[in-house]
Amino acid sequence: MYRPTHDLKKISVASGIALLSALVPVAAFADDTTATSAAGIAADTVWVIVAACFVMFMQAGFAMLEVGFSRMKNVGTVVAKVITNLSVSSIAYWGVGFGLAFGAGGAFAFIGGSGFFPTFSPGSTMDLPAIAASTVPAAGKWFFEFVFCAVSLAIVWGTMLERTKFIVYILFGIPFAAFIYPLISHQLFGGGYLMATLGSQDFAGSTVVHLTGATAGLAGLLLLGARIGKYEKGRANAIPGHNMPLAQLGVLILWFGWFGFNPGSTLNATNLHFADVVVVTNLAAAGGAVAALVTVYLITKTMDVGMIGNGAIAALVAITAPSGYVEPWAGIVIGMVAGVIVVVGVLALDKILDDPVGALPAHGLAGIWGTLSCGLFTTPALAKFNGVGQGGLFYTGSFHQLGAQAIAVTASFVTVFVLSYGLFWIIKKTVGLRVSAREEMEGLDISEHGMWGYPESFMPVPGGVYRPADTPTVNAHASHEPVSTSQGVASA
Amino acid sequence: MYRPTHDLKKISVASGIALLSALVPVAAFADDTTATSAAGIAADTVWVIVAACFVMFMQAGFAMLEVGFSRMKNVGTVVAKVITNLSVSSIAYWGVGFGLAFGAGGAFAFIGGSGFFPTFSPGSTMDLPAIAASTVPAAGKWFFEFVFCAVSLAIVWGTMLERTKFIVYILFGIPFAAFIYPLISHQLFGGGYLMATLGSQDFAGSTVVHLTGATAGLAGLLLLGARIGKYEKGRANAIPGHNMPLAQLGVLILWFGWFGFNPGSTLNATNLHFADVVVVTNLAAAGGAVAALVTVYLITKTMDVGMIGNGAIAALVAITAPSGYVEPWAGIVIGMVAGVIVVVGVLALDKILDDPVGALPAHGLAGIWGTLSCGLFTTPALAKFNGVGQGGLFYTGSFHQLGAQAIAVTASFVTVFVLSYGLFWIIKKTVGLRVSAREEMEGLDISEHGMWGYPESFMPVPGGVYRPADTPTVNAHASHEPVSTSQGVASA
Amino acid sequence: MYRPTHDLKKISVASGIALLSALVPVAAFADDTTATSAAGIAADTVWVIVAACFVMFMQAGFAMLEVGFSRMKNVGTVVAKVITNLSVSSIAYWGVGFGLAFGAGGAFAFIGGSGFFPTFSPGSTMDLPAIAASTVPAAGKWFFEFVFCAVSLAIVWGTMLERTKFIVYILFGIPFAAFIYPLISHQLFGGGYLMATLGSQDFAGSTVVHLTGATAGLAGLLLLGARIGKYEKGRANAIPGHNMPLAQLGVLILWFGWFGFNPGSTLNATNLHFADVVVVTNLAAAGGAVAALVTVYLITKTMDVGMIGNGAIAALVAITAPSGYVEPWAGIVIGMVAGVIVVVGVLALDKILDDPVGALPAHGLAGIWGTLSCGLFTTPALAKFNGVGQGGLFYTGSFHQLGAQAIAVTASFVTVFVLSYGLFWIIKKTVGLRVSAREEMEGLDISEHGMWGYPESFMPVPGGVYRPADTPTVNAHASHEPVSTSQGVASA
Amino acid sequence: MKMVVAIIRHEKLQEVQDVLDECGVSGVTVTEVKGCGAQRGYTEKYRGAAVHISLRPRLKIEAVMRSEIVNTVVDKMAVAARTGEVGDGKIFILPVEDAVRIRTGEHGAETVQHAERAMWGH
Amino acid sequence: MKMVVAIIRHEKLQEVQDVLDECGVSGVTVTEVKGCGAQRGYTEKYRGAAVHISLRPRLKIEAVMRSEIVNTVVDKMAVAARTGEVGDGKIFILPVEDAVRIRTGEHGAETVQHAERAMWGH
Amino acid sequence: MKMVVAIIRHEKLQEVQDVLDECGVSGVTVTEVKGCGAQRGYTEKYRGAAVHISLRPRLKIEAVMRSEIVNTVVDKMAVAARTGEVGDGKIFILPVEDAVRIRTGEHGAETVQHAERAMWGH
Ligand SMILES: Nc1ncnc2c1ncn2[C@@H]1O[C@H](COP(=O)(O)OP(=O)(O)O)[C@@H](O)[C@H]1O
Ligand SMILES: Nc1ncnc2c1ncn2[C@@H]1O[C@H](COP(=O)(O)OP(=O)(O)O)[C@@H](O)[C@H]1O
Ligand SMILES: Nc1ncnc2c1ncn2[C@@H]1O[C@H](COP(=O)(O)OP(=O)(O)O)[C@@H](O)[C@H]1O
Repeated sequence: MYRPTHDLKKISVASGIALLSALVPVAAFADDTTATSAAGIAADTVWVIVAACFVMFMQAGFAMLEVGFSRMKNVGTVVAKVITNLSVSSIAYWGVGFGLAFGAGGAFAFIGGSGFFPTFSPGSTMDLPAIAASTVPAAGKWFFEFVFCAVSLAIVWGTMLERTKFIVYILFGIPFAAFIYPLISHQLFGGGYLMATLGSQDFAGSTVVHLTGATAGLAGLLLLGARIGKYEKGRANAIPGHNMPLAQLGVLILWFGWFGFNPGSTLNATNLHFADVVVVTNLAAAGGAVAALVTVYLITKTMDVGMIGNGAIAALVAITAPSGYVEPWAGIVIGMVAGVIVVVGVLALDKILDDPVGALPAHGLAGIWGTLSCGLFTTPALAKFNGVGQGGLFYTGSFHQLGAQAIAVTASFVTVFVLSYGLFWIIKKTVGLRVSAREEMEGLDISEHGMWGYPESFMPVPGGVYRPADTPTVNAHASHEPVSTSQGVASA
Repeated sequence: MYRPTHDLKKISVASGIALLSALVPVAAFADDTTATSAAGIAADTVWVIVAACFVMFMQAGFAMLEVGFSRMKNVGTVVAKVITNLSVSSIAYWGVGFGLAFGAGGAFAFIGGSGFFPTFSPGSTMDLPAIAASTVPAAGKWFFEFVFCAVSLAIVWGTMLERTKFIVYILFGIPFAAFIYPLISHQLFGGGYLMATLGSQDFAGSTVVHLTGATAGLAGLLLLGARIGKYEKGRANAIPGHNMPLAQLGVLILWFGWFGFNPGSTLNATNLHFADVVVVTNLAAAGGAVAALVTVYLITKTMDVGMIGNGAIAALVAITAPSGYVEPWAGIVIGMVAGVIVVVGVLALDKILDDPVGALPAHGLAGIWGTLSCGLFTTPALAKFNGVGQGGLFYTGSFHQLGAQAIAVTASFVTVFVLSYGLFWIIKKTVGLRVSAREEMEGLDISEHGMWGYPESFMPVPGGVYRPADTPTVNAHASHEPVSTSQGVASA
Repeated sequence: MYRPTHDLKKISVASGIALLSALVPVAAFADDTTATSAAGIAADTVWVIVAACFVMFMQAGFAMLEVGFSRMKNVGTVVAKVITNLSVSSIAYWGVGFGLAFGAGGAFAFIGGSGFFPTFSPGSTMDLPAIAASTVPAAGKWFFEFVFCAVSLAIVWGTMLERTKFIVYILFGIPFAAFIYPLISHQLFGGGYLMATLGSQDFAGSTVVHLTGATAGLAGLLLLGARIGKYEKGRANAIPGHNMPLAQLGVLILWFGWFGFNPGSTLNATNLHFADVVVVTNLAAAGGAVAALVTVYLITKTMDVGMIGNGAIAALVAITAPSGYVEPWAGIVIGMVAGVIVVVGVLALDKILDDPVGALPAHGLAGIWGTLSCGLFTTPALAKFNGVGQGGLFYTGSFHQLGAQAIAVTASFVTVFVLSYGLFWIIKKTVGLRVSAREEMEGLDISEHGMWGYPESFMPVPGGVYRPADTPTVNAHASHEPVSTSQGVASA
Repeated sequence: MKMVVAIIRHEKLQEVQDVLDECGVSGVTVTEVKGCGAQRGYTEKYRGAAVHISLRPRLKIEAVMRSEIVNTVVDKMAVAARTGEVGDGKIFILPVEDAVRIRTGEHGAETVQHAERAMWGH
Repeated sequence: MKMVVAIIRHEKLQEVQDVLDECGVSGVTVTEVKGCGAQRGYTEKYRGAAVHISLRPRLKIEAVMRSEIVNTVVDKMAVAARTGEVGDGKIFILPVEDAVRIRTGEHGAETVQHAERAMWGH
Repeated sequence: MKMVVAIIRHEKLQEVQDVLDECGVSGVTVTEVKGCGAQRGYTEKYRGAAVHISLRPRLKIEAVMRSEIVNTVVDKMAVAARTGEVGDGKIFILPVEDAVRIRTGEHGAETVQHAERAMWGH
């Protein structure tokens, strides 16, 4: 792949400069530097937009992962939920969330206060103190930060599959995207107290995105309860999902998306740091999958397919915070520890909490570990480069950064848990969180959406044709079973 | 896609250099400015190529969407069709289509006339008047425009699933990619009369790509007729697709791909406009999904999973034309209206036209709405920035632009309908459009492709092994049912 | 995400200009040209990183392709394998492989010798002679080269599906990524004898990646043997995969990923060559799918869905080596020939070798053809541009380049075959390559991973709940059938 | 009572259900089956290899009814399920000694008949 | 011997299996079926169109047992499978003339009973 | 006439079909079923939890034939379907009172036999 041309150009550039040391009109430079930085800004923006698109695509990953871990009667609702949540959060975050997270003004240490319902024009900027150094125009910054919000919201529901009323996704999703997520995002991305004053490090959101999502999911789960049949006579039954290939396709899509998630968080291409982040992210994921495989095999003597994927996800979650702060070897270690955590976590939590996809261990525990790990593995050089906090214990011998990380985790967890619990509690008391037992048995697709996600797996004549009902309504008898859709949402 | 700003910059660069030719050795600057703009050109090109790849990936989105909305007996033919169409259109568009759409010369107001069977070398350019302002080399422009052609062709077939002879895809696909699509593309992208003289705006192809595809699909559908069993005793039966998760995976892939589709249509990164387009596109899709969900729930009291996805698609289709011309708030409005249109459209059209995926409302009606919406929402500033047409009714109070949009829609619809109807008519009279009733009952996979798309769902012993036939041919009795493949294509 | 460095640069740029209004100090130029090339380097790096991400995503393509061509009882193990292999190869290639392939020193004509366990910092470089001309920082180069290694490893297993012990993937994957692949990679990418001295051309790895993977797969297959039931009374039975839609989704993902694979191999964006490679790659794939469709229809009178996809893949494999050296028309020809080769190859090889996905023809034969085709179609100009070898027979009339290509193919095939056969032989003699007959009948998902990939397709009560066993172990009777997981891996 | 077991084509289900409903049979149980008979299957191609598939998809209808009505019902079913092409299927009549309605625990013939039509699928 | 054919709800499988096991029945064969009866199905929506589905998923349990125990077993099964709501299903009793254990080739009633409990699913 | 109901392993289908064909049985109906018996299932792991699965996949073969040939056929089937391991399955013989060929409406035993071999699957 030798490219002489390229070399030649560089040489002649050099010579050109040599020659210049004579005497030149400013115009040329003014113009030239404009052009120059225009190209640099373009490169930064292309990278950040592309990275944001990768992150947006993670929605497909979450959809496939959740579909795979659901039963066939509950798959349509999963994809409907993903699209609906992505949509409501887009609007809520555009209107309110982004301004609260990044806008100048407000009680800035606590929350941002400008840039609501923003409008953009080519190259237009906004007053976003914490990310002002990035040359990316405001539109690019908005989109990048939005897709993070959407990921965090997607994580919430992994714990609540197969029994949640559809309306809940909307009622919780809007305030989450408009307020709860931005609150945490402001603290660690947007220039809030934790980041600016305390120096807590969270490069791409182990805490901001993942722990926040998992914490809200925990709050919801506690109020929602387990699926029917999950716990009997004090024992946990297994409720296998229906499709490992799609679930693991989801894992691979997420892994791919993470190359936008972490490296894109540089909000910059010209300083080339994003390339390092790519490597660290990949090595961590690798370590996590391997460690999870070994761990689950040692504990259960079986190579659980789902666990291998959980290991990769947990490692990606864990490396999210340190990805811009640590060296490759540390990435592997952080990932491996996350892989062990997720396996042990799933096995332990399954006995008490019905978390179908294992979101609590993968996004919660691993998110905590990842955030804390900055306090151990951050190199002083990268802390300086990023201008946030300082080196970790293993380099500095000081517990300072570890402390800052612990505070960030605790503060975020408590805040999100309290707010989410309150919000879910209100929803529970008003429209209710959960479908009826009969609807849950029948499956959410038929009861909430009026049609199965896999019609031919349930309908009498696969591939057949269905005649419209003579009577638009269900006959008396049938009302026993399955509850017709109208009832299904009546309470909403 | 004319970008005056970009030109201006290049001019000033030039002038800068001009000035310099006084005191300094030209070589140096020539070289230096080369280096400078080289970076800018590289950034533009990287963006356009990446965007084009996202658009190419939309083929996977269409494949999954159509697979999900087909019955299990007709899924293999869908994916075979997508790959085959992508392939024949690649070659047809390379040989002929691109030159007709963008090549200089020809009766240019009507059609382009050069650049057939192009060859490319590093950084090589072609004479493409309408997109000359873009610094992207000819190869990049070709690929970007080609993937649009492939999307338009993919849209055609949504209306014709589950009963069309495979050969038809090829016989129609080649002339469509070589001539029909380029004709419209030339008018609104390539510098034809509608764009250059009339000033009709279609930033990324609500009309050029989507309405064109849907119109051809309508023509084909009228000649093809409904699937067996769809209409009985004057009533429309439901023929549910088999897989909502894959269908909605398709929607998410398309949503992702649209971030190449619309923002890539700037054919430029350095002016940073593409970042704004990303935001507008995303907000519109969000509005469409939400509006469709609400509309379908209000009308049918059920939250139809497919409709939510259709809403997002319709909104993306609608925002395609205005995406480079409108502000975020307008994007939401345009998307929401599209979401309502698609739901009402599907419910209404299903009574008379058997359109399995709802392509007519999602790409046709929404495409018309989107194109017209420029006449309402285009901001004068962006009209000026893009150098096409002027501001919309809500800003200028003038109906002028709305008129220009209406003419573009009408002209395109009529042209494509007439040409496509004629072409399908010829195919019908010669090889025939439709498989036999028996083949349709048996499913296209087995009758046209010799094997089911999901063998284990149809074969006697799932996971089993199949012995080769003692006799290569089917025995007498069997000929009653399913028609052997050879017959299946005999008429071809 | 605060980036002081970046600010500093901007400030100094500004000041640089300020200063200039006087009479310019060299510093300013240094700074300015830094900025200039900084933008160019950023553009190069963004492109290479994005391209590498596309290539990483090909893992999802291979996963879906193999899932689709496997039976339902063997799908979970496929995705588990893909994730596990991606992981172990990440670590092995980071630790050892990359240094052997590209690191300076060592017996360089034979193997590289530095850069093991590399660490990266923003913009940091390494001594990588063969790819020194690329301005991409070392981290970007590592990641790009790694994803190629991962693709090569993924190809190995296509021939060995549905009967291989899971542990084998790990035991073979590590040395393959650490040594076997790097050996070939060094010869044709890394500056080894074949490339540097002999001038053999392999732009993106028809030989390095694809032939290497397929050759290892052949070695493994010979030692592993066919699936139970494949060959009876000297006749080949058909063992259809279960899911054409997923298999062809895989093909579309791979096609998409190839736009990173070939064009990314320029390791450069500023020279704009990558745009040409995109076009050539796409046209070749198109030619391959069309040729395969025609060929399989002529031979078997049926339009086999899988074969159409195989045709596209084979063409992409074939164009990989010449993609940077040939013109569009040649790309179509090369692709078409590959499409014919793969169909004839599959039909012929199926009689003797049980290769479920057709990896041997698609990656092996097509890889050979593609590498040789450089010797026919390479244009002298592009050979010069790339600085490797010379023009092909059709341009130069000389067989020289064709000879160089033939040597490269032969040397690579022999080397990989010998090493892989030896390695698989050792594994066979120690832990064994193959699961027991009973496990193979039961399926690898249940016997190796303890749970089916599609539980509801096998479990008694779809959508049901499963009570934990009263006794953790299997009762006596059951041991007859299916072998419990512990036994399944006992020998490992 | 008798159990009528009918092997029919998918597309005939509704017609057969209608017959049973008219005749006052209380219900129907439908199973997806594969079958071979006079109509011997067909040859497929998989990656070029000709494959002989002996079994084709059919639906099995099981309906238990009072002995009195069985002959009428069977003849009507045969008409309803007929296309006249090989592969139409078979109907078998098996004796049933007793029937129980699980919901109530009632035994006997009245558990397998109903008064007003159910209008299944309408 | 008799063959007991029961159409039950999915969620009752384990209970029914337990009954059969207790009673010493040697095994059970379970089939996924669809059925309609007094409980007539329900209306669905697909893209807005109301669709009437007459058949709903059920499990068919077939167990062959000695004639002596059949009445007890059937009554116990009915209790085990009952929810009291329409749709609980039916149990039918058919005569069986002989049974063979394939593994051994033995004929007769002892092939369909077992001594110690199998504890299926426990 | 008799209906022979056999529960067999998937891999034995072809052999059993061949036996029936040889014996001149007009056709076969095959159903995918799950079963438990002496062979009690097995333990699986799902995310670490041990799960006991009592039922395993089998094929149910239903073939109606003339009473004269039933004993021969059953014995041959038992041999054809045998592996000797627990789980081979059972064969049951049920009386059939009449059979109808839907295509023609004919009744009686000749509807369930055929003259020349069908060579199903060959
Ligand atoms: N003797 C039999 N026992 C059980 N099922 C049978 C028998 N004969 C036919 N069948 C079933 O009836 C179906 C149709 O029978 P077939 O002989 O193919 O058509 P026809 O009844 O029109 O001659 C077969 O697919 C099979 O499922
Ligand atoms: N006469 C019958 N023959 C065969 N199966 C029947 C018959 N009647 C009912 N069934 C089966 O029993 C199931 C439940 O019966 P149904 O009448 O709906 O409820 P219930 O028995 O509580 O009145 C039906 O879905 C059907 O599968
Ligand atoms: N009494 C029975 N009634 C119905 N089916 C039975 C009965 N006993 C066994 N079976 C079926 O036969 C299959 C194999 O029987 P099993 O007892 O496990 O093996 P074997 O017959 O070799 O002892 C079971 O899975 C079940 O489907």
